[in-house]
Amino acid sequence: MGLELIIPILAATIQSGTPILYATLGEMLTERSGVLNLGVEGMMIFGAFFAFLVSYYTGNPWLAFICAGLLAGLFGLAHAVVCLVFQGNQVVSGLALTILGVGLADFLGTAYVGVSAPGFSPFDFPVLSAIPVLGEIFFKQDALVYVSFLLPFLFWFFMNRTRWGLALGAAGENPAACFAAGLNPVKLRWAGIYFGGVLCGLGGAYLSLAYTHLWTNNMTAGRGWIAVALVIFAFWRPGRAMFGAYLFGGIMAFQMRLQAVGATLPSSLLLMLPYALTIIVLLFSSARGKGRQAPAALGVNIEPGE
Amino acid sequence: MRKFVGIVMLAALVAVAGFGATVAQAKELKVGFVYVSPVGDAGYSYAHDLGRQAVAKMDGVKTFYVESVPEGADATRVINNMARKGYDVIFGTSFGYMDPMLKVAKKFPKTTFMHCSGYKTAPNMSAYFGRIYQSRYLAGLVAGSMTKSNIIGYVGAFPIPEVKRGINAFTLGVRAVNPNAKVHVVWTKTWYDPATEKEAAKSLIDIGSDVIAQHQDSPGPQEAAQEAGIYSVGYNSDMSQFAPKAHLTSVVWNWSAFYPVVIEKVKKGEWKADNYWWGLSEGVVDLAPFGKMVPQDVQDMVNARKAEIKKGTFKVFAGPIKDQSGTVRIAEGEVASDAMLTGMDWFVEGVEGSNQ
Amino acid sequence: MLGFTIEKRQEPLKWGSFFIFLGALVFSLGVSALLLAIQGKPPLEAMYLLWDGAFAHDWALEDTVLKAIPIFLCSLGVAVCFRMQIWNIGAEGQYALGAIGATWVVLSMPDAPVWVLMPLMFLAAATLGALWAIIPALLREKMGLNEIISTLMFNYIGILFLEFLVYGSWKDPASFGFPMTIMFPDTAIIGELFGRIHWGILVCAGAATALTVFLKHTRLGFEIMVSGENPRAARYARMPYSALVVLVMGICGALAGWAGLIETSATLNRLQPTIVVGYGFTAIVVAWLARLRITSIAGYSILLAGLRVGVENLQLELQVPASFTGIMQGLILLSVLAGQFFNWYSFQRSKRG
Amino acid sequence: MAEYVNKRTNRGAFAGQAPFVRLQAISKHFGKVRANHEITLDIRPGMIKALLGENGAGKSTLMSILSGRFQQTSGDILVDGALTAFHSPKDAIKAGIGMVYQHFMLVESMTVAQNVLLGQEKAFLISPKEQEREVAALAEQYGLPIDPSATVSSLSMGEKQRVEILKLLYRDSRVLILDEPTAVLTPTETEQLFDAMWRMADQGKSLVFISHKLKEVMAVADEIAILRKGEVVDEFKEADVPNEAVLANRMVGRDVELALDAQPVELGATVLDVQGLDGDGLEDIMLSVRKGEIVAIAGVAGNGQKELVEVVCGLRKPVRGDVSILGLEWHDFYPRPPRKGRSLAYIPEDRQGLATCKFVDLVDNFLLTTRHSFTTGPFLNRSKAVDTTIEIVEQFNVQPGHIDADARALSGGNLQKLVIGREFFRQPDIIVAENPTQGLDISATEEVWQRLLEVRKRSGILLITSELNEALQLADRIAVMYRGRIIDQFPKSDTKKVEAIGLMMAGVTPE
Repeated sequence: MGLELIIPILAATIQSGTPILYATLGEMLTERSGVLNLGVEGMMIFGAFFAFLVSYYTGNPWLAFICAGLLAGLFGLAHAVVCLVFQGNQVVSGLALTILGVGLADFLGTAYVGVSAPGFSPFDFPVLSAIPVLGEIFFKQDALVYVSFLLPFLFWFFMNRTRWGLALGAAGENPAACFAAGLNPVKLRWAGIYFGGVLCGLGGAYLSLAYTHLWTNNMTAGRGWIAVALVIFAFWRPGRAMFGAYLFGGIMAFQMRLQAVGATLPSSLLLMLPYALTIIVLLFSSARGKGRQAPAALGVNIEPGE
Repeated sequence: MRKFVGIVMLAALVAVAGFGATVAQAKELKVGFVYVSPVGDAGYSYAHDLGRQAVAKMDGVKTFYVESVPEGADATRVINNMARKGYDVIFGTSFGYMDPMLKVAKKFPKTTFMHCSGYKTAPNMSAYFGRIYQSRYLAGLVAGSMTKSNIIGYVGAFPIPEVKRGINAFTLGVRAVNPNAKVHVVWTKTWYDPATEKEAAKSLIDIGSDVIAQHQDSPGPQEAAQEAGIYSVGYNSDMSQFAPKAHLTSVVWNWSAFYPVVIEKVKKGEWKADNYWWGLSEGVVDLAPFGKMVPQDVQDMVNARKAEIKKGTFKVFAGPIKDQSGTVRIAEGEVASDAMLTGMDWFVEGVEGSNQ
Repeated sequence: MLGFTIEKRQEPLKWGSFFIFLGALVFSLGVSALLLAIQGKPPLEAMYLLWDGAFAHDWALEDTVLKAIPIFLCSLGVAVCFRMQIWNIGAEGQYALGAIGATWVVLSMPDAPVWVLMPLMFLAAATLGALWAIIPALLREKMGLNEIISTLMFNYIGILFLEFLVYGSWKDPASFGFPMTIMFPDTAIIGELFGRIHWGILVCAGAATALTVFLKHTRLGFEIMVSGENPRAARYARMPYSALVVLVMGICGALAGWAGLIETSATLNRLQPTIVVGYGFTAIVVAWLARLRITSIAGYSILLAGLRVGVENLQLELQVPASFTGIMQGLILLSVLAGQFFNWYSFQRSKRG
Repeated sequence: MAEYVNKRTNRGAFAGQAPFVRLQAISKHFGKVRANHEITLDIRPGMIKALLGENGAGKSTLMSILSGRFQQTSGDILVDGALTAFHSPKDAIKAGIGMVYQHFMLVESMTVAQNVLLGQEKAFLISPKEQEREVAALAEQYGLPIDPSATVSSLSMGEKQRVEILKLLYRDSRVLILDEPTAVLTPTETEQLFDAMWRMADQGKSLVFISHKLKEVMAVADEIAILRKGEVVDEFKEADVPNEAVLANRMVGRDVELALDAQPVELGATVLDVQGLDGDGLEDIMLSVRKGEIVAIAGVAGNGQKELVEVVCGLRKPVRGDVSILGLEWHDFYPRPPRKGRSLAYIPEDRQGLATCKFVDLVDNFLLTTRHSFTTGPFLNRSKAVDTTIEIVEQFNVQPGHIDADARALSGGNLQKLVIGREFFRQPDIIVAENPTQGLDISATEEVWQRLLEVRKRSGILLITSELNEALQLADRIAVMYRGRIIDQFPKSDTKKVEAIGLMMAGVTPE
């Protein structure tokens, strides 16, 4: 394979990794606040649908992008109600959120399948796109990709250099300590769930605004679950999340092109690659072991009156 | 009360006497459709649903449908329920409904069953389909004339005969005008997934394709072609709105040329079990209007071939046709039988890619 | 302050879970009715049609029960795993592997007599299903791999593997290239028992009885209970925790495998990719609604199967999209989760406002 | 044991000042349990107030109310004479009241500075360097040496405690409540803590020192209040503090005679032999226990005792070295489930989390380690187990004795008795008891000690304790652990070494 094929693969890698990156950071934020939310897939599809809907009616993709995030966050708050107010099981509640989100988006969205709405298209980033090879790969993308380049850094900065970020992290590590320090860990977790949901919704919005300008049910196709896996792979660190997301973007882009050049492997086997890779990658990272541990209070509800 | 009933009965008697024939038919005909995917998919089921809507406009006919019915046990149940509810005609629009429908057809001999894309029939069950491959061949002629790189990408849904037949016809069309061109195939294993299908198209573009064709319901590949500044061929309905600059033409279904005809036959009692395989000549399949970039001479050539097909003087799968390995599958002077087309599981020469 | 404080109950509310479920059901029906009303569909009629299509006639009940069989088997297995706090959401893939196992036996010895074929089919389905669950269990215990992720990925891989076989070497040459195996011989088909109900229902009864005895009256069952209540205590008492994880996952895989076998053999009579329709996920909903109790699982399986069947009636009469099932399932599960709070807590009007 | 010298310099300056905080008739009920009843207490500036009482006397509850974690059922809190209500720790912190909990409230993955400033950051954006400088200055001022950039998880218990205190000082707390602060400290660290306390008091802070250790209370406190069964039974000023015996008497409510009859019994076979155990923080451990003796491992918690116990009890694989139990190699002994006879019994410190299941009834909790004695084929004979549980509950005086109640209904002492009864039922040859009386009241402690001494006749006991007194009461031999090593082992009769245990616990090897 020559450079002329590798560059498009890498550029496609960035593009298919981007929705996963948004969602991974979203789930990471929620988990850092101590809540496991398996509803990523549901929130993504919810975001994808509302992004499309808003763009379809207003013709303004930026407005659509923002609305998708805000609404997906609101939808994710169902998880907060169940787990933070009513002490429900976080694993099952997240699953329920996914089932509900996929159903709801499908139910509301049937009428919008087959029409297209304005969205984001790739453009050459001034100056930087002129860099040979790297410019071709990184700076001939759409606006949402450029935004996503900044996200991991912003995430790190928020968690380590702002007082809200530190407080949020404390709610995930030790809610009792957080409480004793005069903070309200339950409120912090509400915030963690909401803003995590916002990011997941943005990831979904990417699919219906930039990746394509179309909507269909189930268009997230398991990306939300890969995001959940990537949070573990990334050891809850945003930089590694970026690496992981592009790894998956790469494998997705790669298996299609393998078919295109005429590989005679059955397509079923090629389509298995991303899922098999998830397991292999997680095994690899857990075998190395010494990574950062999960937030100490992840998945543990804060009981009222304690 | 009794008096009232009496009057009604009297009126009815008069009516029967007066308009005997019409009253016998005034009973509303209930027609059910079973779809494999959501009707909103703008694709295959949507095309059928347009046909259903044409039926719904007919007098004395009421239509119903169930979407997203998985092939198998659920299909049996849904078809069974429709029959039990007294539907007069039931259309099953996916191959996998064949055996379930046959099962139910035996239990409800008075109901008319129509199964799309299969081959089994019964006294009260017909098979029907459209010769979409004829349109595909024509689209292939267009694509073959327009390509410069001699690489054409084809985004395929599932490796099943229906799709492979289309790829073969398309490739025959391409190679008829451009013997050096190759058709590269990528399978997505989806019918409607814009993201995946667009990605598949992009991967074909990356290897140098300058025309993208598709057997997919979503316009994702069209978008990819538009963005890359190359040409595209759509499917199901005219997809020019999604890629005005790229869209050469689309291979389209027109089920409203078929369903009302069947219902009319049922109403008149002329229906009988058969194997309906309609094509260009009956108008069930067609080619969408050409894009502006298609030169007039190409348009003329394609239209001429279309006329020949309609007249029956030209057959798409006429020998000699070789498969990928170079083996002759259809000998010189032979024409592929419908049975062979139904089970077509190999690729013609000029197709690059896995056939599963 | 809201004027309320939350008090923890000393004992869980009597009959609590039943009322909670009723409340959740009413809530979910209410929200879904609202959704329908927004789309301009008559909500009350819709509720009636839902009921009518799922439970109101003999044939409807038959349909519902038929559909409940695979859900019930998967749900039994899921419940056992969840009892041990092993979050196996891979019943879907295990179901697919079970179907593959059974079909493999049929394809390799289509002419074998029924008394050879049937037992071997059950054996193969259980083995492959269990294998598909045991691998994630081992990865969890030996390598520390989160089972939620691994079972989920195994779903995708298993289903694609099924497609690989059916699109590939297992394709029936007479199917005109369509992805399906040959029709099973009569010896490989689970026959009807009464009405359209096949004897797969006896498998359900047998499995449920055996599982109840196993969990309640055997030492291993006791160890599973303890491991679920307190994994640290289980380790303390030197229960073979890892082996138990493998065991419960194996049980779940085998049961889901049987569900795949029954669906393939009894209702489809051949293997097709379309047998995979989300029973594994519905099973999770059922298991949780039943609070992991085997006796309740039967009831909730029928209820959720009825929901799936009834929604088809809704589609026919009101053109409500099929996704309505998902909405109902999600809503019921979320509201039951929230409602279970009242089992252990109560709101008291606070004395100091 | 070292005697403490009170190093306060200007206590006189604070004499007669008005109380800073007054608790007035505070009561607290948890359901039917009455934890505090009509407690009235003054906390004055510049004074160290000791709250003395047994476990369960209500000290921690009272202070949790004062620090805003719980709300009182009735009664008032007056701060500077004004009625104040605390709805959360935030309110208490605002009022200048802070607490160092027994279980540290620290975020392990954050740095010292981040922990100290958590929730108190002045600006939205944070500069770690600035934070660290601030914390370093504060630590300097109060003589609490610490590295502000270190991650908390890497600190020793004493250092973590300093972080907790710094947190309060940073918040300008005027009242610092220390809940059993010395339980996790070495004697040296304890002395450092006391120094810091005196220094803080001299600077005008009010301190509340919660403890049940008489010696420490007498050494450090300016005022002593004794709690019993949720009520204040006595208050003393420093000047009129009576002697230890009287304090003990008031605390327990009867005359205590804790001298036990621990006559040595005849030694039998070696039941536990540890040779050169290494790794997981342990260093070359040599230890053996014979039937008929109690070997106590003394030392401050967190010096490798937990790891050692886990290896011996099969919860952790030995990295290097040999461990043989009842003559079998570790790897041969440990695949086996617990059986009756020829076995090892483990009475862990964590009775609720490790030794029992909270939401399971007493019979099933009894079956936890005895299940193999009630098994026929694959089946479990539960009805037989019910009978045996009833016997054990009676024999070991477990209250309340309803066997179908969940374990969580039992108090710590009763749960411990159930665990001991269960473990003894298997007639083990070796028993590992880990802080078996921690959190128990004196009568329960006495019962547990008696049981251990009795069972010594037929098995060897490895006793792990951070209470020196317990080691001295029960042990035949004592081993002192420090940083994963056994510093020394000696019989209790070696009075010279017994004297030096305190030093050894701090890592000083006597020559």
